[in-house]
Amino acid sequence: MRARVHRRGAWGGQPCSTTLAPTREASLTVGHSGHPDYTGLAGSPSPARRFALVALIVLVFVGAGIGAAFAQAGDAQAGKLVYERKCALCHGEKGDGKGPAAELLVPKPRDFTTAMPSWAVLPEKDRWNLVAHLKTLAPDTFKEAPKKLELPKEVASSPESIRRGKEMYEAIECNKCHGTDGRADGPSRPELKDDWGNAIAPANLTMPWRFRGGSAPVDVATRLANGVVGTPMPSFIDSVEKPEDVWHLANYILSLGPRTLTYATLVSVTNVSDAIPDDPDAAFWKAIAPNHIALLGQVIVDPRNFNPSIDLVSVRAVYHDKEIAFHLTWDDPTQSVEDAAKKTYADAISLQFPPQPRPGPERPYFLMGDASDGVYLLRWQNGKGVTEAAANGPTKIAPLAGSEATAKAVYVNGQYRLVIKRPLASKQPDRLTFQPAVFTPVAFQAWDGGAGETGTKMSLTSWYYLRLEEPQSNRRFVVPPVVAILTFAALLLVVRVANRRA
Amino acid sequence: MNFLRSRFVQAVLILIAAFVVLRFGIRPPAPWSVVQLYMTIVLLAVLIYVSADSDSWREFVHPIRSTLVEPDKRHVRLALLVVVPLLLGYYAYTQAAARPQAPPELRAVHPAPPAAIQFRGKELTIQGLDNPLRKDQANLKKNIAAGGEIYIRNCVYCHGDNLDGKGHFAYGFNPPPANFQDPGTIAMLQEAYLFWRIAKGGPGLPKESTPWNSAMPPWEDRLDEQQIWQVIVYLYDATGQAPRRWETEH
Amino acid sequence: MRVPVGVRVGVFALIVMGGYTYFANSIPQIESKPPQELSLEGGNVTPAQLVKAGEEIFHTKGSCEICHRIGQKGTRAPDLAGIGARAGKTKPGMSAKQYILESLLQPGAYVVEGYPNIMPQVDKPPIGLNRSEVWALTAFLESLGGTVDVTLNDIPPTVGAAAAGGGAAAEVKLPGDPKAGEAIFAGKAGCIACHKAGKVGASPVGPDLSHIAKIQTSEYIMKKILDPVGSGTVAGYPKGVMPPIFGQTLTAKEYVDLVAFLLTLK
Amino acid sequence: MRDFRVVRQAGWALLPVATLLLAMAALPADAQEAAKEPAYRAFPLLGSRLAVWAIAQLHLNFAAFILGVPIFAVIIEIIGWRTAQERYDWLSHQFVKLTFAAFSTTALLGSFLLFLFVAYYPRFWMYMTSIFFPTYGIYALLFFAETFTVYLWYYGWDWLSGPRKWIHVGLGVLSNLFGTAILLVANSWVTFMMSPAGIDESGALKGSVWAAINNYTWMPINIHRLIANIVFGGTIAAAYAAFRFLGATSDEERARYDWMGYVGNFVALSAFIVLPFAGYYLGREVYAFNQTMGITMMGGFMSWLWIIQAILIGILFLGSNYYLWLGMERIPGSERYRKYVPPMLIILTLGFLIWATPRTLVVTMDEVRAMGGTHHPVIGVFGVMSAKNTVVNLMILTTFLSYVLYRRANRVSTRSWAGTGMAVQWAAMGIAAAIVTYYGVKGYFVESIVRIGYSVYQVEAVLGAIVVVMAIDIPMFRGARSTGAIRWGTIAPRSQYVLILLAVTFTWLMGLMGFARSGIRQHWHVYGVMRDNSVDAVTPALGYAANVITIVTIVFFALVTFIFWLGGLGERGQAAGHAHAAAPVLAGGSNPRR
Repeated sequence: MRARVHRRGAWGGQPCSTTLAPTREASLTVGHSGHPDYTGLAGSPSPARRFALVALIVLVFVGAGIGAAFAQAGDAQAGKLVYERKCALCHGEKGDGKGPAAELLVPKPRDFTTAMPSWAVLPEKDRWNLVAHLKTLAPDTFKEAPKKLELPKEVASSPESIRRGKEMYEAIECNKCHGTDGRADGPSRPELKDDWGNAIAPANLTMPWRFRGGSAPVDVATRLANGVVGTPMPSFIDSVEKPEDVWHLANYILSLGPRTLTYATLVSVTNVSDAIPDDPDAAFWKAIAPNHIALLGQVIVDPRNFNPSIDLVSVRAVYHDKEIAFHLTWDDPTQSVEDAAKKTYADAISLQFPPQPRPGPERPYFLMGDASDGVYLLRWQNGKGVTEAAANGPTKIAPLAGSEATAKAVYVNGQYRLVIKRPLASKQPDRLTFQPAVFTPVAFQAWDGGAGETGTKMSLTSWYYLRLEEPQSNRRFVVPPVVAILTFAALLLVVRVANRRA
Repeated sequence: MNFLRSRFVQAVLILIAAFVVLRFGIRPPAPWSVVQLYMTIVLLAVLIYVSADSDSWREFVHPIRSTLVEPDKRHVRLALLVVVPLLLGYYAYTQAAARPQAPPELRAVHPAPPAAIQFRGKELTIQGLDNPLRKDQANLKKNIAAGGEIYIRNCVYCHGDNLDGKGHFAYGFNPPPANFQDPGTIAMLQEAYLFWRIAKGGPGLPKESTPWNSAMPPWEDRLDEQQIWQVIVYLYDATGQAPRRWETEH
Repeated sequence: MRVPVGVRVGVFALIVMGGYTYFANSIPQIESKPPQELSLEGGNVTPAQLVKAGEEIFHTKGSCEICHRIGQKGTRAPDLAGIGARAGKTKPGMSAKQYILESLLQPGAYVVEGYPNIMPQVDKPPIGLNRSEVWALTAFLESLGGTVDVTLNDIPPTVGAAAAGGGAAAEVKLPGDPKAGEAIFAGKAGCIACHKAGKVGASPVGPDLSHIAKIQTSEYIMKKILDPVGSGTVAGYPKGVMPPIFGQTLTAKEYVDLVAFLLTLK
Repeated sequence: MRDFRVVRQAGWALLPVATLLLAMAALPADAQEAAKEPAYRAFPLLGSRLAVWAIAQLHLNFAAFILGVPIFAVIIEIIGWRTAQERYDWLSHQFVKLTFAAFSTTALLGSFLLFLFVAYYPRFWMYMTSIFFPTYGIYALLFFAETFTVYLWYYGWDWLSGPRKWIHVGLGVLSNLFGTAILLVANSWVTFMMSPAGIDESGALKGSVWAAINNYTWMPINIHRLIANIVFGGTIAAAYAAFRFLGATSDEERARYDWMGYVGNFVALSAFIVLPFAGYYLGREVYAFNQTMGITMMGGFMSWLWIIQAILIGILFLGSNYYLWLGMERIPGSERYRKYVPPMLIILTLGFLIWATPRTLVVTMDEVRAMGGTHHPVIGVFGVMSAKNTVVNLMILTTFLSYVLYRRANRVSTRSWAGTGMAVQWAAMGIAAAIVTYYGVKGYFVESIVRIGYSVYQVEAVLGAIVVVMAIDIPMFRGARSTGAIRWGTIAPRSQYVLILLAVTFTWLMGLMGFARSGIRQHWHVYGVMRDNSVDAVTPALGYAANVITIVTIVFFALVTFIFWLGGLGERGQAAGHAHAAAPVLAGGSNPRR
């Protein structure tokens, strides 16, 4: 099946221009019943800014689970009310993307790729009314009915397909923006701008659970075929050798990372008997299950960080009778050190613990403690290595003398992998001694120096628990037989008593 | 079905059915602590059911006693003597070998507010305090709009643009941000309570509400009194909830 | 073998109570600790505790934030960010500690250029910090960029005597001259453009101040003049109309006189 | 012999009074001297707080018992006197005997408590004295009067019988009046600590002491404690009867104690049904006094305490109904009503489930993520006041239905209008249930302040139904045809364990509520006035409180058992010497006519 696509020009992987090519009549019917169909938009070639915005809004709303075939007529007036209540604060009353929230959001409100939530909570009728209202904001654009674009037949994922996809990935230069391994660290990254001139980051393809357009193969293939309106992401349907290559590409992209991710609630530290390797890429580490921890922007203390660069750190931790080691993996699109000229800072990550174990639930304040109740940090900075530090708040970090921690890091294709080691027991009273089978509070902070993150501009977590598994625990071999024997004895007693009474 | 007439069988079936409903019938799954509590109550009720009169109790005890005593049930008895300890032993094994979970936590939903707070060097009495903006009905609309702006600039990241506590940063914080759409949150509280929570944030919580975990910033550093009241009227307006009023007696 | 009734009943009661006790112990245990009250004098206070207490005073009782900000230049008073480092260099021959103490206790002794001499003595009403509080506040200010080296012995024992004796702020007698204040109300400050005060002024733009001393504390009045926005606006009146410039336009004497006048309006 | 015992016992009781007066005299006379006193001393090993807590709790348990039992003892005596039924007089005497045995222990514990306050919390006690000194004298006087009248009441039982019975009944009433007055005085001290009134900012008394006495929570606590004392007395008396029943050797003895247990439980249950309303009134006054205190109590630090309380109350409900159902078995003709048991049990169980649903959940982080917040969208609906008020009213109504069925178990109405009457009764209950449910559901859709008002309608509906049903029931079954006499003593022994369960649960619950009442003051001796600066200023966690309550409850029951055993020794000795006091024959032939 050949898709009927009308496009102008080729993108060839160049950084985007500010003109939009809105002549794509992208609509596709896909034999995949569980998924909604997508209605593309047609309109005049005028790249009006408002049009693009409205088009996007409509696209998103229509995409939000509504069958194109049943496109209902909405009441624009009713939609206006909903719009004013629910949308105008970001998108502005006129739909020009100049709502009060605009200055803080990245990408800006008009671009729906990350900041826009699903509005599936609104009743379907309201959503249709909204669509009708949005169309009135740029009436010229919607004079013509949308035309359809059809995707080629779906190709199931297979090693061959993925291999073909990888070839295509390089051939059409996805890596220029999305990076060799898809971690959004491509060389063009710093130059990317959306259609209105705002800097915009490419998607990290190893995190499909974050794809706003959906992480099903059909969703990815649609993005590839259609591009993402308003962003530097162009349509690739004509760049690939054969149309079905979009499916191979989609399969390849989806092979880069897991479709969904389960975030950890506890950092389990495995007990090992062998020596712990320093090399973060040693096979040893692959055998340890990672704990995925979500990082969020620090928005409490100025300067705040509303758009954190690092949002995930995967932690593997092991210990033996002398040492504890943390293997941390996180994506950072730029490897950077402190450089005043380029306005970049050292990439950094830190693990936070209370300075001493304490009974009860009380802990220091999660944001690096406060004046009277500080925290203990294991802090690694690119170019400086690991330090032990005490903090009494995010701006009051003091390194501790006589650090016993060591670290080794590697940076490959947009990803840091780091091993931090420390003796299990500390001789100093101001540093935590790790004890097995105890729930120890732990928190994380990370800085992407390349994105200007330093000081309180960071991403962080609130408190989690860390627990060292008991060494060679015999409990599971001792407890069950005891329980069984006791039960048996109790039953026997019951039987005997019953018989004596009978 | 004669089989279902047996009190013993009934008791077992009720317990199993209750467990299935409580464990798997409630979506999203009920916390394990609640399931345990419910099952204890159901167990008590079942015991009362089978023993509420003597006939019923005899009927309930009969199969148990006959299994324990009668010579022709010897094999059943022996089988039970083997199977029950094994089952319990296996259960103990699964418990002992299970990967440890983060321990459950308890966090007071509505911590007790102080009688008065210091707001930017000024003492504000919380008890009995009303939102001054409500007196100014003429400008209420304007204040709500202003509150909306403040909300969208400051609060939306955690509490979400639908005010349901599902903002961008909501998924990673523990405790999760409050859901204002839930009738159990702001609808149960006076506006002065919200003022206290907004002004003092996580660090202002009493100990039982784990202030060290809460990511709510103290907004008194950024918003002035009027702005906080504006956000509050916006919250109620946008969710369609009404604030709790102070009781007029006393 | 018959078990005696007493034993059976006893065991039964124990099981019942054991069940309740087990349940109460199985939920996460929370204690309610009393709020920490720092007893500064006589106790062993670490500098960190002192700084924390001082920070609290800075934000609350000290009312410092009405004029001073940390990391933000105020219109009425200097930015205090880095004061701990700067203080040692401001006045020749004075250590940071001495300078900060002087600024708190005799604010008029040295006024940073470009700012009006309006700061009240912190150990006198209406702020009225006691000796320990001055100690903690000094430690906090030192901690902003410097090292905390202040001890209680650095603070004259006479400090805070007025605060300790007076207690309630209601008894404050301000040294201002109400007559002169009335002239300022009508003249230089131009309050009558918006406010009515007894026979003076008539405009309904701002609230009628004819009985202001009856309904407001002297503290509030003093703050409101200097920080009209931060002190809140009376409901029903437009916000942000009252200009926040009086801290700069009025001299300290004029300011005190104006307050004295307003306090006569009962 | 007997006279000697009187003197000895009276000596025991008067000793504490003397101690009390001495202790007061020992207090430093003026403030100058007081300032030199240390604020606290440390009680060896246990610590002062635990010592005071345990002794106060024990004292309170005993005091509740000796104040509660005489109230219904005198009512039963009056019933016996007016109906000339010997067995009521016997029962009343039994109850007073129980009280009497516990009398001196109460006084002893009270004086010990006083000693603890004076010795270990001298500054606190000094302050309380500065406010309440005039009441101390009244207290001592009342105590003396109470002791005197109870002694006369108990020992004058035989002497003041026959035509002089009215004097005897009068003594009983008088002793109750004195007892209640003592309670009111002691409550004023306790409630002043919770919700001080009548003092100026420095904490000194402003006007008369009356303002300090009549503070926010005084009257609600008076009412709550008075009712709770009756419940408590009833359950303890019933548990005593159960204990005697289980150990009885003859059918006659079993019959007698079965009946006594039934009456004790009936008294407890009747008072228990109104207790939640009194508690609600108290809660409201706490909120009215201080919102912070109210939220600390209900939503904050103590929120889980109410879940435990809910479980205990649920068990009391289930247990009471279960006892009634088991009791119907000894009544011929009750088989007619057996079919109502399963539906009633279902209502009670569902009610219990909702009633015990926590609002603040104990959850792991995984569960929080699965729920999408700390609130559960389904369970959260049951955790709020609307749901709980609704189910507790339905549970009360169900319990009342159980009781109505029990009442008519062996009776068939001979009235011509019986059918209509019953229809009206059912309709009254049905309408009440409908009103309760309607307002319960509607409560989710209105704002809080309106919702709070709904609980009043719900309570009124239930009370209204109770009144209507009883107003019809009493004439309807007057002179009814009997299907057979109650076979006292034939009840299943497990029912007696239920009575013990109820007594243990209620005692434990009293301890828990004592902790709640005292704990909401948090780090204050006198809320907002006198801070607790002792090492024990921390309000302990629930687990610790539960441990203390359990230990105190065990000690209480051990003491009670010991005291009853001592009383029994005397009785046995007497029985050997004299002819046994005429115990009424209950088995067979006695069909209670009411």
